[in-house]
Parts: sequence; C-alpha cells; structure tokens
Amino acid sequence: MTKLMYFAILLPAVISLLALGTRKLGRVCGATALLGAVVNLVVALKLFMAPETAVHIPWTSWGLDFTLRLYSFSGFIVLAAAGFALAVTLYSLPFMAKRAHSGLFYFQLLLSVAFANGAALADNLILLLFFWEGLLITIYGMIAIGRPGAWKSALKALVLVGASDVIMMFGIGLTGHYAGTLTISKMHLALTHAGPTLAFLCLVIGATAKAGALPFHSWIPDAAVDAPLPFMALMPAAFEKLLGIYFLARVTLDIFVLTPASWCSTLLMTLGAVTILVAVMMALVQTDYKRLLAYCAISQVGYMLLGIGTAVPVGIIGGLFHMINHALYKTGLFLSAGAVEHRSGTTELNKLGGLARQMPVTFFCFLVAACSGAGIPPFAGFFSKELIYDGALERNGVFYAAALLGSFLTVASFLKLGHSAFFGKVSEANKGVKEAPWAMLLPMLAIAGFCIYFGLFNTVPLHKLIQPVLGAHRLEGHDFAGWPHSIGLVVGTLVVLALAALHHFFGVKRSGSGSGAADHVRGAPGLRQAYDAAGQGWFDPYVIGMKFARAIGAVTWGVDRTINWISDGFAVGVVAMSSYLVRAVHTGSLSIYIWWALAGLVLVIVFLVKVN
Amino acid sequence: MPSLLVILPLLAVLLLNLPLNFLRRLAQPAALLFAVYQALFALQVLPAGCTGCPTHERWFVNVLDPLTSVLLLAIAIVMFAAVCVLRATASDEKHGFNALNLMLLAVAGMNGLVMVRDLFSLYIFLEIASVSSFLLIAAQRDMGGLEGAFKYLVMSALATMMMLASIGLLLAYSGSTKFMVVAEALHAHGSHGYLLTAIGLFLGGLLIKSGVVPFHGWLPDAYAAAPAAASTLLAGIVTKCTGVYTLIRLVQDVFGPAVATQQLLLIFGALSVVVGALAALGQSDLKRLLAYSSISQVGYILLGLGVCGSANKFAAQLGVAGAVFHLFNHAIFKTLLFVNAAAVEKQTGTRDMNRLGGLAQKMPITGLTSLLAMFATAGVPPLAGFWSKLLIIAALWLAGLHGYAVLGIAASLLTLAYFLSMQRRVFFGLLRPEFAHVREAGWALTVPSLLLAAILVGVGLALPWLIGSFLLPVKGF
Amino acid sequence: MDPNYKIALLENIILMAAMLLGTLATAMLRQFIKAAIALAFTSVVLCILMFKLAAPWAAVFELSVCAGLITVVFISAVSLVRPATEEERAAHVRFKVRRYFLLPVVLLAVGCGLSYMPVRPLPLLATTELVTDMRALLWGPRALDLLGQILVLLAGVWGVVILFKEET
Amino acid sequence: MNLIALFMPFGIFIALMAVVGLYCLIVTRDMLRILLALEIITKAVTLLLIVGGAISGQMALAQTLVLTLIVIEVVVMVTAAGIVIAVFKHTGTLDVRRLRSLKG
Repeated sequence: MTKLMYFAILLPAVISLLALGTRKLGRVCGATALLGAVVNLVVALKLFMAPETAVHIPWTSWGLDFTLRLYSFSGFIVLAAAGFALAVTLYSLPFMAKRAHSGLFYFQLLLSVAFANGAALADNLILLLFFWEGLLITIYGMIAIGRPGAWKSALKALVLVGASDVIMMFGIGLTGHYAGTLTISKMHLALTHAGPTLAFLCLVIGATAKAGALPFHSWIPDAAVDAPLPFMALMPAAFEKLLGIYFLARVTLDIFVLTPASWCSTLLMTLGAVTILVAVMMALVQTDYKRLLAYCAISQVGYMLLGIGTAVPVGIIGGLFHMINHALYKTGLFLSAGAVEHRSGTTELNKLGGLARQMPVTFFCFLVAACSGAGIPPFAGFFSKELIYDGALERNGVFYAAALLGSFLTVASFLKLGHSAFFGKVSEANKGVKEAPWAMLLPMLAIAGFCIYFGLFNTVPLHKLIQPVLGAHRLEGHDFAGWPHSIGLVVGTLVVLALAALHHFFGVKRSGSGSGAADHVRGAPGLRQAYDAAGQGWFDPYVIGMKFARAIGAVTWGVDRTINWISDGFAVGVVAMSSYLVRAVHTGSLSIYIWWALAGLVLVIVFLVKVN
Repeated sequence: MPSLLVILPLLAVLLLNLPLNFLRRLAQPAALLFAVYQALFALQVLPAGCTGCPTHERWFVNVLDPLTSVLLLAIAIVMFAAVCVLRATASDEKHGFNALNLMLLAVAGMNGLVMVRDLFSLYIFLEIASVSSFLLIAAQRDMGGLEGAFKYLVMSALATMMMLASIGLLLAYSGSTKFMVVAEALHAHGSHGYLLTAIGLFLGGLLIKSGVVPFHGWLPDAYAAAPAAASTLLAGIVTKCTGVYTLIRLVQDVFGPAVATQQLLLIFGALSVVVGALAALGQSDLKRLLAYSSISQVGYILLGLGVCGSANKFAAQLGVAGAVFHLFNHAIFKTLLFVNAAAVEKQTGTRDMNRLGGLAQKMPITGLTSLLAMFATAGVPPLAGFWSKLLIIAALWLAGLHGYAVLGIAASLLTLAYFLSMQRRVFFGLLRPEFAHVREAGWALTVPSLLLAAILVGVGLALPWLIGSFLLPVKGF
Repeated sequence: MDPNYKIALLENIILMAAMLLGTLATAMLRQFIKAAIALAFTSVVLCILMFKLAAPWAAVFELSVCAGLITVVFISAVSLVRPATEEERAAHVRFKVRRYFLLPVVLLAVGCGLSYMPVRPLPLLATTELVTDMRALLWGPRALDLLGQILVLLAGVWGVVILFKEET
Repeated sequence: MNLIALFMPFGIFIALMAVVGLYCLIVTRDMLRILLALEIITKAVTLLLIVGGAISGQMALAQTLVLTLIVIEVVVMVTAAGIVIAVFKHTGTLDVRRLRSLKG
C-alpha cells in the first residue's frame, strides 16, 4: 500500500510532465491529461479500499520527516479529489480545445492533483506545507493563463493565499514547538493555554483561507471572471474546499482538542455565520453567472465552518457532509456555467435567458445542482444542511437563525440565477445556441447523479465516507443517516424555502425580469451604501492592503529620495569604483602576479609564526 | 578497484594511439564510457564511504572516504561534460584527438591525486594534472592560449616548488612523506617556527593552485584563454582538485586546524569572495567573468574550511560539510556555465557580452540552464548552491564569526548582480540582427547542460537526505 | 662537535658556495648559452654534493638528466629562437645589469637574517622505519610514483607532439 | 640531536639559491630566462630534499623522490620550452611584457 501512496503523488506529477511535453500537440496532450486523471482515479479507488497504513522515512533529526498516512479520511479526500479531477479533465477537453495555453492548463491541473494528493496524505506538518504551497503555485499559474490581463487576479490570489499561508507557517512553527513533534497523528494539544490557542488560530486561518472563507476570499470572484472556467470548477469549488475543510477538520479533531465549551468553538461558528451572510448578500446582487456562483461558494464555506465549529458530533458530520455535497453541486454549477459560456460566449445574466429550451440537459443538471445547493429535499444538500442546523441549534439559536437566513438568501440567489439564465426571452445573440458537447455533459450528468444519489441514499456516503472520520467512540452511538430526526427543523426549512420562492416572485414582478429579482435588496436603504462600499473594495483586504501600502509608500517617498542617492549614487558608485580599481590592478603582467604570490607567501609564513 | 581509475585512462591513452585508424574513432565513446564507469563507481562507494570503504589492493588502501568519493564523482561528471564539449567544439579531428588524450591523462592525474595519502605522491599527481592542463590550454597554439598556459605554468611551477620545499623540510623532521606519519610528527612540536614555515610554504603553494586572492593572477587568463573543452575541465574540476581539495585534505588530515591556519583561510577567503566578485562585475568577456566568479566561489569554500577547528564542534562540522558541498556544487554549476559559454561562443562566434543579447529566444535550453546555474551560484533556494552557502554562513555564524557571515551574505548580492548583468547582456534583451539565425548548439552541448542542471536541482531537493548521510560525516574521519 | 662532521660540513659549504655562484652566473650572465652552461655547472656541483651526502643514484640522474638533457633542451630552444632576437637582446643589455644591482643586497640581507635568527632547538624524531635499499623502496611502497612518472612522461610526449609538430 | 643545528648551514644556502632564482624570475623579461630561473629554484629544492633525507637518515627515500622530481622537471621544462617557442613563432620576440593581452 505504501507504493500506492507514492503512486498517488508521483503518477499525476509524471503524467503532468508528459502533458507539458506534448503541449504543442493539442489532442494528444488532452488525451494524456485524461489518461492521467483516469489513472489517478484508479489509484485513488485502490487507496480508498486499502486498509489504514503509514509510511515513515526519517529525514532530519529535528522533525522534518517524510511521513504519509492513509486512513479513512485521507483516502476519502484523495478519492473525491480524483473524481472531480476526472470530471473536470473530461469537461475541459472540448472547453479548452480552442483556447490558448491548454497544454499548460492540463499540466497544472495534473500537478495540482499530485499536490492535493500529497497534502491529503501527508502526516507531517512541514511536508503538508510543501504540498500546500505547491497548490498556491498552480493556482497562480492557472489563473494567469486565463484571459489577457488575468495576471492581476492571479497576483491577487497569490498575495492573499500567500499571506494566509505565511500565517499558517507561523502556526505550524508554534504547533511544532508546543507539541514537540511535527507528525500530525501524534499531536493532541488542549486549547487551555494562550500559546497553543494562538497556534490553533493560525492554523485555522490557513485552513479557512484555503477553503475560501472571510476575509481571505476576495480573490475568488475576480478569478471567476478571469481564469479559465474549469479551473473554477476544480480549484475553488472542489479542491480548495476539500483540502481546506479537511485540514480544518484535522486541526479541530486531531491536532487540537476543540470542545464546545472553548471560546474558539464560538469564534469558529461566528466566523462561519458571518461568512454565510456577507457572502450570500454579495451573491444575491451579482449580475454575472460565474461571479454569483463564486460568492455563493464562499458563503457555503460558512456552513461548513459553522458545522465543524459547533464541536458536537452532529455539527461536524453535517459540516463534512456539506463539504462533499458542496464540492459536488458547486462543481456542477460551475460546469453548467462553462457550458453556457462555451455555447453563448457570455456569462452576463442580462444577456442570457431562455436557455432551458436550447440546452435542456445543461438546464437539468443546473436544476439538480441548484436544488441540492438550496437545500431542497430530497437532494443531498438538504440533508447536510439539516445536520448543520441541528448542530447549530444545539449550541445557540442565534447561529441557527443566521444559517436559516443564509439559506433563504441562497435560495433567492439561485432562483434569480436560474430564472434569468434559463427562462424568459431568448436574446437575439443566443438564437442559434445548441446543447453543449457530450464530453461536457457527461461530467455534469455524473455530478447531478451524485447529488441525487447522496440525497436519496444518504446512508451510503454517511456510513462509508463521513462517519468513519469521527470514529465510533466520538459518535457516541448516534447514526445521522436517513431522514432528519427532528420534524421541527424540516418544517422550518420548508417554510424558509417557500418564503424564498415568494420573495423571488415578488422581486420579479417588481422589476419585470429574472435578473432584476434582487434589485430591491440592492436598493434597500442602508444596504445600498454597504453594497456601494463593497463595490469599491472597502471590505476587500487586498484592496485595503494595497491602499494602505500606497499610503505608506507616499509617506516614505521623501525618505526614500534621501536614501536614494546613498544607495544609487554612493553604494553603486563605490562598487563600480572598486570594481574598476580591482580590474585596473590586473595588468596582465606575470611578474606582478608573481610579486603578489610571493608577498602572500611571506604573509602566510609570518602570520603563522607570529600568531602561534 | 580504485587503482583502475588511474590505470584505465593510462591504458586507454596507450591503446588509442596504436597505429590503427578505427581506434581514433572509438576515443570519444571510450572516454565517455570511462566517465560513466567512474561516476557509477563513485556512487557505489559513496554510501559506504561514510565510514571509509576498505579497499584491499596495493596502491590505494582504505582511501575511499566521503571527501574522496565526492571528488571522484565530480571528476567523472565534469569529464563527461568536457568530452561532450570537445566533441562539439574541436576544430578538427587531430586537435580533438590530442585534447582527448590529454584529458584522459589529466583525469588519471586527478583521480590519483584525490586517492593518495602521501605528500610526494600528491605532488606527482598534481603535476600530471597540471602539465596536461597547460597543454590543453596551449593545444590550439593560438596567442591567447599560449599566454594563459605560460602564466599558468610559471605560477604553477612556483607553487610546486613551494610544496616541494615544504616536503623537504618535513622530510628532514619526520623522515617520511606519509600523511599519517607527518601528521603525528607535527602534532609533537606543531608550533615550532621551522615546521610552521614548512606548513606555510605548502599552504602558499596550494593557495596559488586554488587561485585564491592574492595568489590568483594566472587564473582568469588561463580560464579565459583556454579552448572551450579545456576551460570546462579546468574551471570545473582541475583547480578544484589540485588546489581546493588538497587544501581541505591537508588542513584536516595533516596540518591540523590551528588557530592561525584558520584565520589565514578566513582572511584569504573573504578577500577572494570580495575581490573576485568585484572584478567579475566589470567584465565584458563571458569566460573571464566566469573565471573571476570562480575565484569568488572558492573564497566561500575557504570561509567554510576556516571554521574547521572551531571550539563549537557543530559549527566545525557544518563548516567542513558546507565547504565540501560547495566544492561539489561549484564544480557542477561552473561546468554548466562553461558548457553554456562554449555553446554561445560556438553559435555566435564571440564571447564579448557587449556584442551579444537576446539569445534566450534562440537558445532556450542554454538560456534556461544558465539561469539555473546562476541562481545556484548566487544561492537561491532550493538549488544546490543555496544549501551549501547556507551551511557555510550558518557555520560562520555559529562559530561566532558574525562579520564573515555578513560578508558572505553581502557578497551573495554582488554575485547576483554580476550574474544578472551577464544574463541580461547575453540571454535577455534585444536580439541583434546578426544573430537572427542562431540556433541551439546541438545535443553535444545541450545534453550535458540539461544533465548538469538536473543534478543541481536534484541535489538541492535531496538535501535533507544528503545532509545526514554524506555531508556531516565528512568531518568525521 | 664531531671534528669529522665539521670537515665534512666545511666541504659541503664550499660546494654549496660554488653552487650559489653557479646560480648567480645563471641569472646574470649576458649570453643565454653561457647562462645555460652555468646552470649545467650548478647541476654538476649539485651532483658532487649528492655523492658526498651518500645519494649516488640521485647524483647519477642529476648529472645525466639535469646537467645533460635539460642543457640540451635549453640550447636547442635558444637556437630555435635566436635569429630574430639578437637585436632585442642587445637593446636589453644596457639596463639589464642595473636590474641585478639589488640582488647582492637582498642576498646579504637574507643570509644575515637567517644566520642570526634565533630559532628554538627542534629535536629529531627517532625514525621508525628505516629503509635503506632504494630499489626495494622504489618497487615496493613507492611504486605509485613510478606509475605517476609514466603518466607524466606520456603527458610530456603529448606536449612535444602538440607544441613542436609543424602544422600540416 | 637538534635538527635546526644540523639543517641551518644547508638551509641558508638553499634559501640564498632560491632567492637568486626568485629575483631572476621577477626582474627578467626574457621568457627563456624565466625558465632558467625556475630551474635555479628547482636545484635549490632538489638539494633541500637530499638534505632532508640526509638529516632524517632516509637517504633511500630521498633518492627515490629526487629521481621522480627530475623526471617531472624535464617534462615541465620541455613543455615550457615548447610554449615559449610557440609564442616566439607568433610574436617574434621573447619579451614577457608582450604577454599582456589578457588583463583586467
């Protein structure tokens, strides 16, 4: 089995190099990538079936060891990642066919798979960090090869994710210091003292930033517009969530012992709730298919944070279940966005409409995924959200209320999205639009299938995938599969769904179009100013940071000028002068060189004799 | 069989010169094959070399410690590259054949040099390598080559005279030239002026051979004037073996790390680092720049060696490990840069950086690998050169020599500066119209480039594994 | 001190003084051929000195190779380059003597410095293994040197081939 | 036995010969004379090796060393003479000051 673990990391990397090598060959490159994804899926399946095992190769004396650990959770993540990678690769074949840099895209896609597998399997914090940073590079690379000018978004992603990773590095250092080891499975730190708590917070920031929670989220909507679409389906929708939440779960479950009594738990839940609400409010007013989905994805991370932050079994199970469900339906939604973009050439909601008739299969997939995301029974998202509500209610009614409000807004934004894209009048430009090619439909259908399957037969994922993560002793005999236990919760959810539908029809009636269904929210007193500010980037840490940096830059400009002549005029001058002098004394004369050597010899002997 | 490493090249030279025409065509493959054999041999003994591989034979008994094994590996790699360069650049078959024979002799000399444990035998093998090198430099009988060779010859003769004088003095005292015997004898009265003079003379000779400032006058001329293949071998390994390796070996095994010796090494090391970098900064000849860069990098090795007797045992270990590692790395990246310089010169016909530019478009492999080598030299992580410099600087810091550590870091900036200027003038910028039809130089130059670049990256990535198993034990014998 | 040793030392010193004169002549004689012959003279004196110090093999070698072969090398070299350099040589002669004015001063300084330099006594180490048979030594422990000699000679052969062979 | 007392009479003369050689090496401008100067130093060093053997009683060892040294000396001198002659063929002079095209 140890060999399989190496395969999981090395095979995608090797095949990625093959893809890089064949990047000029178009179809061959795509086929190579597909082969890589299939091979990876096979390896992942085998890994998932394999019994728990670990590799340990000592490297250094101070704790940096090559340690991999395969157990139910990491196996599950690797399998899920492999599934998404295959779906996205298949989908990319037609999507990327006519675009520039498709070879580079496949190369980085497979490389990301290798890094993701490595990060999931790593059992040493530094090793994990290595793979983690590897993903940072591929994120940058994949955004940068998007449309012209995408490098700005790529840089934003690099800076924001990089900043959070620096915090995480610091956390890893602290954790290693307090735990006395860097091996994850050997750590059990209580959150009773300030030091470990600080380490915990740093790691949580790293994990949640990877998952895309506030406040490190703001690169995602920009990337949604600029990056190639399959990247969005793969990275922010699937990999980032899987890995971020995976690491968060390991931080809260394994590395540290998070109890409901701890204020850290409350903090996590608050962060979750705020993320849900802020992001979904932003989602509601977006007018671009992809941007809306991106904000929605951010908001769903809040649910997972909320669930895991409850620190009670039902919440954690809910959070993890929502992770996989969300990865499924959000990937499905992004893929549908890609299909729409591929055929109609735009993703602006104002220019779309009536596509349900022209692209029925795409619409069907969108519908299933959106239902799952909105939490409509009996789709998968419904069950995971119910579990999270249950957990939130167990802790505090406020969080339940926030989650419910978030759900309301999510449904509203999905209704707006579906309405404006798939119903209404067909615009002139879109008259000739046809259904997407089969290679794009196939992954979407598969994902839609999973959305239904995980809902109707939620026993399967919960029993096979999610509940083993917590283990029998922490489940305390509960079984969360099947229909929700509390009828009250279900009723509450249904009421919210109905309210959302009413709200939507009210909005449509008022504005006259599907895409304007949320305009009254945008224009509501109080909210309008907030949205305007958000539009100008007042809440975006990157923009704030850049403004701050510019202010500091202006202040230091004067100081800089005074130092400038020292560095430019003086230091460079001194170096240039000494360089000139040094060259001038190398006259090429042999006797001078002999002189130097003899003088050196005398110096050596005199020095030796004198100093001794 | 370590002695095969000396005897095989000798036999090869004898066999290839039998009056049979087809043998001449076998010469280059045979040399490459020998290089591969030697590399495999070195790799095979490297892991066991930590404790000293026992070798039961007549000439080289128990000589395969880590330092020797690493040098054998480096010699093999550089020889491989040099033979490839020779194939690509030799002006005609006769010259190529002559140079190849001399290369084989030089390699035999260096292999013997790193394996002997006797001062006088050391001198002999040193002389074999040196004489072959003079001839390699002068082989084309062009004015520059002759001038470089003559300067090298005179300075080198001076150096060997110093060493021989030292051997004579030590012989009178200890009655032997064996490392062990001399080392024990020195241990008894190490601080006597007579013996210190002997040590000083030997050190002076070695410092000339390694091209340390102010003993370095011959080095830039010899490197820059030599034909491409010769300068690859010379810069890559000959001066490393004849000078730096011998210095490390003798300071560790024979002379002992006395305080004064260490201070001398530090002073000359620091001087070399700075002067070499400054001189490199103003060069316009590509190979001359690389030559001065060599001086600067050898300075780093000396700095690392300068803490070998520190009271802080860990610092001493780190310092020597860093010095040996940097020696190996430097052999690799300097060879890479000289191979690339050969490619540039071959394709464009000039080495004057003011007349080059924009070649990265036309010669992507050459441009990319020299960028890698440059980053490795300047110490950019995670390439091999970063780690060795890090070890050296960490050792200096731990030993309390903060000034030298800071100097090492500051000089790294200078390194980056002159290499960036080189990269900009040769590979980036606007392509001159006369080079519009320049192409990559063919496999004989790109294959060694890629190979060496792969080694640089691989060694850098494998560092955590290397450091425990090979590097730190270097000090342990 | 042993009177025999003193006499032997005196003889040695006389011989070494002759050698020093030989080297001075080598350095300062105007004509190159004469300088080369002075070098040969130095070698001959060194050879006698070796005989006196009980090194007959080395002495024979010194006489045949250094006094003989190397002189031949120098003389043939100078004969190869002579024709065009006579004028230049003449131009150098005028200040050539002046350049060696400092040499006696330097020699005197070094000689006096070394003679009057206070040096602590250094005991001779009792030698552990004393090998007196030179042939046994050469074919036994020092056989590696012979291998080295072969390699150096080969390099020399290549040197002759490369440097002296006329370009065709 | 005091090594210094035994060595010093020889040592002074050897040093003086070496100084003559070095002086000649530095001031001469004739490339062939540079080789002569190297030869002078070699003579001094050869004597030093023999004296070293005589003092330590290792005459046999010293002789083998001198034998090897002489062989190497010849090879180096032949090589050097070859280089000098080749330079002469290029420039028509033996003036070492003409060897200054490589500098800076």
